[in-house]
Amino acid sequence: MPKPLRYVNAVAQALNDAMAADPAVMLMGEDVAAAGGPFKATRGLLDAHGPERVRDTPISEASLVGAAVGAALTGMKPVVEIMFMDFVTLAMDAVVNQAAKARFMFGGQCSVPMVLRTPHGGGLNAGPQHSQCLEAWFAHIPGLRVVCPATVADAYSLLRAAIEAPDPVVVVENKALYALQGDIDVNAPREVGKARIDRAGRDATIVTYGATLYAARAAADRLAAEGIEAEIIDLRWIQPWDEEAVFASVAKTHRVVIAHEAVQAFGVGAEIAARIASDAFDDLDAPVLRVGAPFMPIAFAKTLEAAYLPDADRIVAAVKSTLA
Amino acid sequence: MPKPLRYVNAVAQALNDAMAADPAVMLMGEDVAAAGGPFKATRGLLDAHGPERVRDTPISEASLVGAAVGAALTGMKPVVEIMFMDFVTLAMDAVVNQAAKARFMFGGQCSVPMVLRTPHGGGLNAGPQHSQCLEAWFAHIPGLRVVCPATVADAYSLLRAAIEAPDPVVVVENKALYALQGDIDVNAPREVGKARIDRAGRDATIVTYGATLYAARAAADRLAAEGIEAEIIDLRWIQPWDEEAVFASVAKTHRVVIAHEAVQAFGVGAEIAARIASDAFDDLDAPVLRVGAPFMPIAFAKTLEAAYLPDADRIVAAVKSTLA
Amino acid sequence: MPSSAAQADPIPANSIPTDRRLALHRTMQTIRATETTLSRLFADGEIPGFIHLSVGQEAVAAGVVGALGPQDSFATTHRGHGHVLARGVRLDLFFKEIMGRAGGICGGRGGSMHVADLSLGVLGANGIVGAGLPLATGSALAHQTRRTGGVAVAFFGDGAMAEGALHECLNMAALWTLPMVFVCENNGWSEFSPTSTQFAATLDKLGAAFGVPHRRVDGNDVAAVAEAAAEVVEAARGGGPRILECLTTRWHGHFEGDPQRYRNADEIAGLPQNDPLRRSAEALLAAGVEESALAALVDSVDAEIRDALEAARADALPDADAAFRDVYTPTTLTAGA
Amino acid sequence: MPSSAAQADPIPANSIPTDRRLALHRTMQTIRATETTLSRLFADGEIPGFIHLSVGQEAVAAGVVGALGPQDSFATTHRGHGHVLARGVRLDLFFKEIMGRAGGICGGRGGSMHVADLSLGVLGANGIVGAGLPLATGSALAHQTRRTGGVAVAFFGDGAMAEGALHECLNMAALWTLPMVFVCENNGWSEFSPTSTQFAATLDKLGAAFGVPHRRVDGNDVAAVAEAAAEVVEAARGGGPRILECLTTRWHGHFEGDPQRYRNADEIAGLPQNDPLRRSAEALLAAGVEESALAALVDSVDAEIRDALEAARADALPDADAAFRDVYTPTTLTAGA
Ligand SMILES: Cc1ncc(C[n+]2csc(CCOP(=O)(O)OP(=O)(O)O)c2C)c(N)n1
Ligand SMILES: Cc1ncc(C[n+]2csc(CCOP(=O)(O)OP(=O)(O)O)c2C)c(N)n1
Ligand SMILES: [Mg+2]
Ligand SMILES: [Mg+2]
Repeated sequence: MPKPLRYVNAVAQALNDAMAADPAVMLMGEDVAAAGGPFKATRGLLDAHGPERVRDTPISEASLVGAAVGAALTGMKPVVEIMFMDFVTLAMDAVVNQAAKARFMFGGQCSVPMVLRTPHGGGLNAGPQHSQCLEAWFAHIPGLRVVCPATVADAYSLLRAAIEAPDPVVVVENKALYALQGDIDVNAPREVGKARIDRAGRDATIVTYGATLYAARAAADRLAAEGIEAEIIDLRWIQPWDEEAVFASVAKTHRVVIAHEAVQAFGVGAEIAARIASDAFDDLDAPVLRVGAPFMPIAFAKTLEAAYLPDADRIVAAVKSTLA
Repeated sequence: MPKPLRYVNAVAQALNDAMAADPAVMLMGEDVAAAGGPFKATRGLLDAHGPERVRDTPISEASLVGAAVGAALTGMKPVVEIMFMDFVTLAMDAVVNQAAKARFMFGGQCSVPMVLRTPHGGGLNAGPQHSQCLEAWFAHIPGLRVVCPATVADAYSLLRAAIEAPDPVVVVENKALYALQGDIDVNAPREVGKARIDRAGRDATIVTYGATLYAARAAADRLAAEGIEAEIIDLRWIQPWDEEAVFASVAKTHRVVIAHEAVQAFGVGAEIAARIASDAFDDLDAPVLRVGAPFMPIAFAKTLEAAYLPDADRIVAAVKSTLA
Repeated sequence: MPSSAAQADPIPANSIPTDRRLALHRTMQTIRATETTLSRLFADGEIPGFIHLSVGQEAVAAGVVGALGPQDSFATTHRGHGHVLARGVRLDLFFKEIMGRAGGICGGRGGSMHVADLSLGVLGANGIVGAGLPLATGSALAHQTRRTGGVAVAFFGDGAMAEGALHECLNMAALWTLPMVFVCENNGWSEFSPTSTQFAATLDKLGAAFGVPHRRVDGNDVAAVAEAAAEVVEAARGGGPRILECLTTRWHGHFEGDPQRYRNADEIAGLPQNDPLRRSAEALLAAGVEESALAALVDSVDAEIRDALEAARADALPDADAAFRDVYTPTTLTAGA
Repeated sequence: MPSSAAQADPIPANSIPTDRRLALHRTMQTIRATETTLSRLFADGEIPGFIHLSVGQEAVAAGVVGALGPQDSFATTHRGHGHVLARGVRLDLFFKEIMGRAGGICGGRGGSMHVADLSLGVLGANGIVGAGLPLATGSALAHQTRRTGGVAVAFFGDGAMAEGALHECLNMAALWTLPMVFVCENNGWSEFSPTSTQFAATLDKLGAAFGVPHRRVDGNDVAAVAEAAAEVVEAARGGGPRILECLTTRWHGHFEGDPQRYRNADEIAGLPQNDPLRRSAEALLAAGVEESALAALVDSVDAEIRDALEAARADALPDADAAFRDVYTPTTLTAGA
């Protein structure tokens, strides 16, 4: 039995194993090489794979991601790190106008096999420009895939899947999970678009992803104590998301709450809720409820951040309200 | 009676009148001054207001919008033009991390009275990087307001409202509407967040905004010929959107279709649908349906663009399906 | 830090052999005749969307692209027809693309602003000003890391110099000694504005700031461009990035249909005096090429274009379902919807 | 184009009168003592999030901000405490902010990375490297257009030089002759990497490329900074943008808690030899200031900090409902939800 790893080490191991398996894989980012990454997600990789394949870059997010696209079009499989998801605002052209569209707009001549890894999320009092969850932006863009691993096992397997996937993938980690411990299975299937039933239940479905999985688990425990069996779906992939798994669960429970850390309005949960309201309308016995962040920037102060982040209380209340 | 104006001239007149009314209003953008704007939306303004207040800028979208934020924090009310909405990908940091958050994160010390005008939309065969509808991104960001005027009258009044609003507003025009003719009322109320009932009806509600309003009207005409009276709500404001108007209509018709030109998945319609599915669930007699662009980039070729854009056929079909 | 190109011993432009000059001339003629044909087609409503033509700039495309080897790559701009044609894209596939036909090189999905031919290392025209710079930087990085021996070229206009991407990419290319050439097509115009009102720096000084050697050539003298391009491309292959600034002229509007009210009539009238085609033809005649040979070349190019255009007109419009299949690459990884 | 600052006749640094030097010294002492206090508070868990301290860089803040008039404005960086303190932000409001209390200058919503005081023309610290450059450019544009007579300063680090924003803003400032000073705090480090491995150009050459005059000063000599800042700020007021590059030293880690394994022990050990506080104190003593006066100054600053800290500790944590009300400005325009 292997020792449990931290989430951040599972990321490093996925990168290492992917680089060992395929010489086209390379890493680029700010302080990812000599310093082993600002969150240590690339520790040891410079020594293992050398300075050509593990590159410290200047603070030039826009061109860094653009260069990854160019490298991907010239035979490499770059994995770029954007230190905080908030900084991806500087690189949206490269992601959206170049990486996402190249295959389509060039008539299928090429693929753009690149990965953009970036941490989102609060809980560290990192303030309004270092905590945002912007995954809904990417999910809206045809040509991109978006994945958000919530467990240590998925931090490994889904990153391997993202690197192996032929098209650009945005891998959203949650920085509050980096210290989480767990096991990985290097032979686990590497799937795109498959959700995971985290907990089976019959009374209501909680659809979630990322760090909110843990709030959902706490909520389910508390609901169970009151005799309510909630099913938890860890979506994992946001684009494409696993409609089959979600609809199957709703068909069983007839009640659904979608919970995520991102701002609720116009967030990922909106699409899931909208699809349920159109495609599974007849299965519903109650309004489709969402639990997400309120419509305000995330603030620095402890009280404000704590009030902001969706938690088990709000999930419990929402589930009960679907059962009321 | 004033002569009818084109949409693009209504924009120019709103800018002119706002500049005449308030010396703090200034314009910045690529070729907005000497050339009168790439779409002629700023024609005549350089002569009327001089080169300090109407500035041609270099091709530097990121810093151009950032400079507008700095100017807004120093007493000006800048209106910046981004030539195509696709290029706003270069300026997301300034909009999202700076403009949207400054008031909140500085504890309410200041406002950021600026406007970012930009055209979205297809219909001109402008291809995958000159046609995108990205308004859902901005609607997801607390601190921003987003408006999408569909009529000539609104092109004037809502732009005036946006300039008068104390916080940053993204004004999304549709380039296919620039040649549209209509009347303006310079004294019309300048409201934030108010939708407009474009057509009253009792059988189903069509919620729409932007150029898709015209597809909705065509659809409503065809439905009326079959005895189906559709109510059309022109949302106008996407952030904040007029919940009251939408819920009131759904309470009346019990059926709703949301139609827009943007990609359907994770688009603006998802949020509206999700809110209806939660807050107006008991009013619904049918699934909430959406009509938006398919999950692919918009292509250049005529056949491809025509197949891509949501049209009256699809809206008619969706409305009928809610009545089936 | 790359050594200074100024110290390299330039091949004199007039040392280019006549058959090579004839080949360059033919490339330019192909570009000119294609662009002129497109201008007419556009006016006649046979081309959807908008197109930016490179009439007057043919020598840059012929000279620079002609200096590249098969392993090399480049990213171009909204005004990229010439570069793609010079690289030898199949003319029928090119016309079909610009006209939005199913058989276009990009299936009619990209059109003029997105012509690409990955099989030839053409990473695409681009609708985003400046976006080709990082693409080429990354391509050069791949050449270096994969040891392909290739060089990547970024074409960009003088207006694009104002984008931060230039700064960021000059820096990365210099830091990493990338095999890359920055080719500026300086036609003096940034859309409807003279670039002199838009950009305060000069490319030679910017290059000097980053330690990237800069050469400026008469971009309407194809032999001069070819010689300079050969030199900088080979220098970049081993010695790190180079800048080649080509002074040239935009004859048409920014896009077709642009009435160019912002432009001085004298300037427009004077353009033909600096016609790269005429100058090349004169040089060829002086080198002993027969007038009739040049006329035959024109005819032969025209015939090729006629055939390509005919094929394009006969081609079907693209089918939406087929297009949808190229949003993602088919993969054996279990995929969702 | 602005005239070259190199031709200006500099006020010799030693001509600064002693009372002015004492004021500068006091500012530096306030910054040093505040940062040192914050370091301790952070280690003790009294400060949430992360903080970047400017210990070793006090002379830049004191010298540059001291040269500004009341109408001037500036945008600063993630390492911005010193600038804001030098501008005279109320110390209690400052401590409350960094500690996330309700009474903080920003209501505890921004913390260290977003300290702002609009009443003093402080457009905020910034969590986005390079983002202060366009903010200051726009602020300068507003000064120019509104004829306030004000100058806007952009503080940025040496690592930030790699962002395209520097290029774009140098260009806009030069084109429009904006009243703006680009102040680079060059401490040699870009997070955990020496900036020499990250940036291939130098600021003097970049300035020259855009025609923006550049001055480099010993950023640990407060008198030199003050003199140079006075000169460039006044030059910028009428004559367009200037660059002031201050060579300085970062004593602490990139953020508090950074073990700095990437840093040579000798380099760290050598830092105090170039301590701007010690150098300033020595100059004051040489100018006849009594040792006891300096000791009294230290005590008085410490007392101020003690009071501010006490007030901060006594302050409540912020209330979420109150915060929500500042997402938008109340307006009479009919507003939705
Ligand atoms: C990011 C971005 N900004 C603006 C535009 C609109 N635009 C297209 S071409 C152009 C001018 C480019 O000038 P230059 O780089 O000199 O190229 P030229 O047209 O002269 O070949 C502009 C502003 C764009 N396509 N992309
Ligand atoms: C856009 C962006 N990229 C990266 C970061 C992370 N980061 C914060 S400070 C820093 C280094 C900045 O170096 P420098 O500009 O020299 O400032 P210093 O820390 O030395 O004061 C980096 C990379 C960031 N905050 N914003
Ligand atoms: Mg040009
Ligand atoms: Mg530094």
